[in-house]
Amino acid sequence: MIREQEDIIIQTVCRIFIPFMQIYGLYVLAHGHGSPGGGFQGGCIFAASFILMAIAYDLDEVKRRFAEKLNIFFCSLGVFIYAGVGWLCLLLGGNFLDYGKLSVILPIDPVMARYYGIAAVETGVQITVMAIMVSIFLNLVTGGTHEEEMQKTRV
Amino acid sequence: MLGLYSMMAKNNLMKKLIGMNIFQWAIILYFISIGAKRGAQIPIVAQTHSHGQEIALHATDYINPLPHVLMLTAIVVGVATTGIALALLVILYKRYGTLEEDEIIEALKK
Amino acid sequence: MIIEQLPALIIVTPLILSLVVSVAGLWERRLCFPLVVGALTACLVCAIGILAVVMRRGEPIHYFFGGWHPPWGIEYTIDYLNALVLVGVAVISLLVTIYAKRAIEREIPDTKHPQFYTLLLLHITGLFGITATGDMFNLYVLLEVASFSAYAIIALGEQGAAFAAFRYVIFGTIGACAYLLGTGYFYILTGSLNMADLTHLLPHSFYSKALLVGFAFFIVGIGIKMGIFPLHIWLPDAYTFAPSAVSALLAPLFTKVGAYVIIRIMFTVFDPSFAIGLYPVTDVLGWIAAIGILFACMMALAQSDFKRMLCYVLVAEMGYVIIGIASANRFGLTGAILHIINDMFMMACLFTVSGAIFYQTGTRNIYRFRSLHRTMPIIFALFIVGALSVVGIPPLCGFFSKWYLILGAIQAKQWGLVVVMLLSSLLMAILFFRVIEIAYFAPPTDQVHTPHKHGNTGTVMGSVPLSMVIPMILIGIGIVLLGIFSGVIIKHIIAFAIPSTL
Amino acid sequence: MKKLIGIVIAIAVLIVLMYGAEDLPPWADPGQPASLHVSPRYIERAFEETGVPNIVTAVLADYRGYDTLFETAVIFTAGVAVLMLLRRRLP
Repeated sequence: MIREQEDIIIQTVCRIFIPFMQIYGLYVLAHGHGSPGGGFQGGCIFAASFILMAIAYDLDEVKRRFAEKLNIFFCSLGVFIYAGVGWLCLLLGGNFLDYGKLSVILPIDPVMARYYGIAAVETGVQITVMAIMVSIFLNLVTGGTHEEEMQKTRV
Repeated sequence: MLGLYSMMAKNNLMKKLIGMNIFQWAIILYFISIGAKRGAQIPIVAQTHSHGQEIALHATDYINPLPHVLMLTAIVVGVATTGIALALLVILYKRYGTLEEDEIIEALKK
Repeated sequence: MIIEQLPALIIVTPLILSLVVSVAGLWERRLCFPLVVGALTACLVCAIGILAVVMRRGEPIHYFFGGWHPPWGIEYTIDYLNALVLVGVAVISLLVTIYAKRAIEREIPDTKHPQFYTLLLLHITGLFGITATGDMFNLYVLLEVASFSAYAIIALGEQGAAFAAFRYVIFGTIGACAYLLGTGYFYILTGSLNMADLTHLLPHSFYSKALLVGFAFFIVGIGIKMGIFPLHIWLPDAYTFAPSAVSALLAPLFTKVGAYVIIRIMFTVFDPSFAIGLYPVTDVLGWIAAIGILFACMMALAQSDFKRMLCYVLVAEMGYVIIGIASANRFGLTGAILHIINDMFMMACLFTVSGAIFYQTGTRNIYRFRSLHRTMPIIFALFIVGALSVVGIPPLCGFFSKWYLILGAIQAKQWGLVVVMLLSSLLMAILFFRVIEIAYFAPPTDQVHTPHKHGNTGTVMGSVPLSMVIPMILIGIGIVLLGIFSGVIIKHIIAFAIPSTL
Repeated sequence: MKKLIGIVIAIAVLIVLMYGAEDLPPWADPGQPASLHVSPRYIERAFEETGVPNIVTAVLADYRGYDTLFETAVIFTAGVAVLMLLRRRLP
């Protein structure tokens, strides 16, 4: 994180890597249905890309690309998507989280409605996990200030 | 057991936290071992294109998915615990400048 | 239709509102509090609705999440016992939250309010969930939701709170892991996680050693979470250093919900014959609880810090509940369930009083309470109500639950426990009369009587605002009413809450 | 002293675990109760009932979706907690 130690090679490699990591995170999410994977794993990979960015560049770079307010909003949004899908099912006359009832508004049969319901909630999980991981990381490494003041402790 | 021991006995709070994690992971491994079945494969249905002709699925062909599901949740819980504990440690370190338990207790008594 | 969905609504409403609060707090902090109160009011309505439905139908409500039937899906089973505890949790959490507003404004920095209220709501969500759920693993997850928010809001307190909270994290995690391990043993022996299903499956393996080990881990796990005697080490520290509103919320509710879980598992999931006939679990528990009560009373006598003293009283009260469970007959269990409800009110009353005194004078030292009753008469009147109720003076609710507990112990022929309970009541009387004496009869000294000049915290303390006093008065009235109507509650609710196997 | 207590408790728990392990079903036995009661239905019906070939995902997000909702809530709690404890000054 120290400015003098920044390395052109590391930065370039990371610049190439980070988009691939993010795509891979989305891939793991999308393929959670057919292979090992899912929201949590995908979210972690996605968050790792931001953490890599913070390590290779500096925190300002991350803050510039992923503002903190947005982060908090995403944290809530993910759980909200999950609970919201549950609510939707409830409003459509089923029990809470009864995705089969989504077929009432979607042009598909109940089994496929469950399929898409699972996809929706996994997306919610991914968003939350991603945002929370980034948030926890930023807070822990900076001790809450979100500023680069760690030079003193690193001898 | 190592984890439990270090949680009780270690003086350094960070080591206590590590012990706690060892303990948690031991339990997670225990759960996953419940799900094991001899001669079975991972719980992903192999023939995904079998909508037309129903291929009967036999429970003995696939390992038990339930412990895996439970442990996914437990792993997340473990991660969250570690996060909170680390946050508390950061606060403690900032306030007292140490992570040794007895030194903190000394500082508290003043 | 809405009635069918009540069990889901009571959990999901605070969950969703907590999300809304955390986002709303980003641009307008003052919105948070009304949202929280709104959510809790909705919960209270739901809880009362659930109780009414249960009482009208006379049978448990079953709610299947995702429409999957148990044991495949997760089921909520709400019978009289759950519904009663749900109502208790809802009432106390609403009142204490209203009380908490002003106390928090003083004790916690402004910028942290939105997150604080978010965690508060999540904690209450967890408590509701623990109470309502009918699935072992779901209980674990909800226990963790409740514990995490508890760790965090405890750590917000004064100096030393972070360390206390860290110890709480360590202990709480051991507890949760032990619970999880216990659940793992149940699962490996039966293949099911649903409580109702376990009831049918477990008797096949009652003689298995593994089941006994699982049960032991389970008791230890919940014991740590609820702070029964040998496992209570984290409790006094954590609750003493927590912000006063937080300890007023956690102390009455979290421990009681743990007690509820023990009742649920020991008498519903396990056949009583397991814990009584097959293994002497109840005897062991009873004696541990008895030692714990005496120990806690002694420790409480030794404290000069009011809140720490109350923490030890809390440990002793948990001992009473365990004794009720341990006598394992109808009287004892009636007493235990009644005591869970009563103790919510009594502890809420006492801890809010301690918070209010701290709010006004900035001290928690008992010896600085001299003649405080002149400056804060209502608060001390409430303190006396709470204290007498804990001691067990007849018109107040504490008496009735202790009465049933003693009856239960007599019926179980546990004379030692009876003696312990009587003795501890005496000790508690000494304990509280010491405080009452200082507050009412000790001559005032200048130094303490005018805390504005000598406030050792350096801040000017105002008098207790109305928004704190009114919930406290309501809690006090609740204590009296619970005492007067305890017969009605026992006859119409608790009599059906006790498992039929007893 | 503290180490002694730690060792004693650790050994006690170890003994208890060994005692309990005697009666556990054999490892990886397809006939153990854990594999017979609930999980066969997941394996046999999950695909046709949810259309998801990955049974773990199907159970995670559908059969036990409520658990997963609270799993997400747990991590949300942790995030908010860390934010509240450490963050000095919110935007």
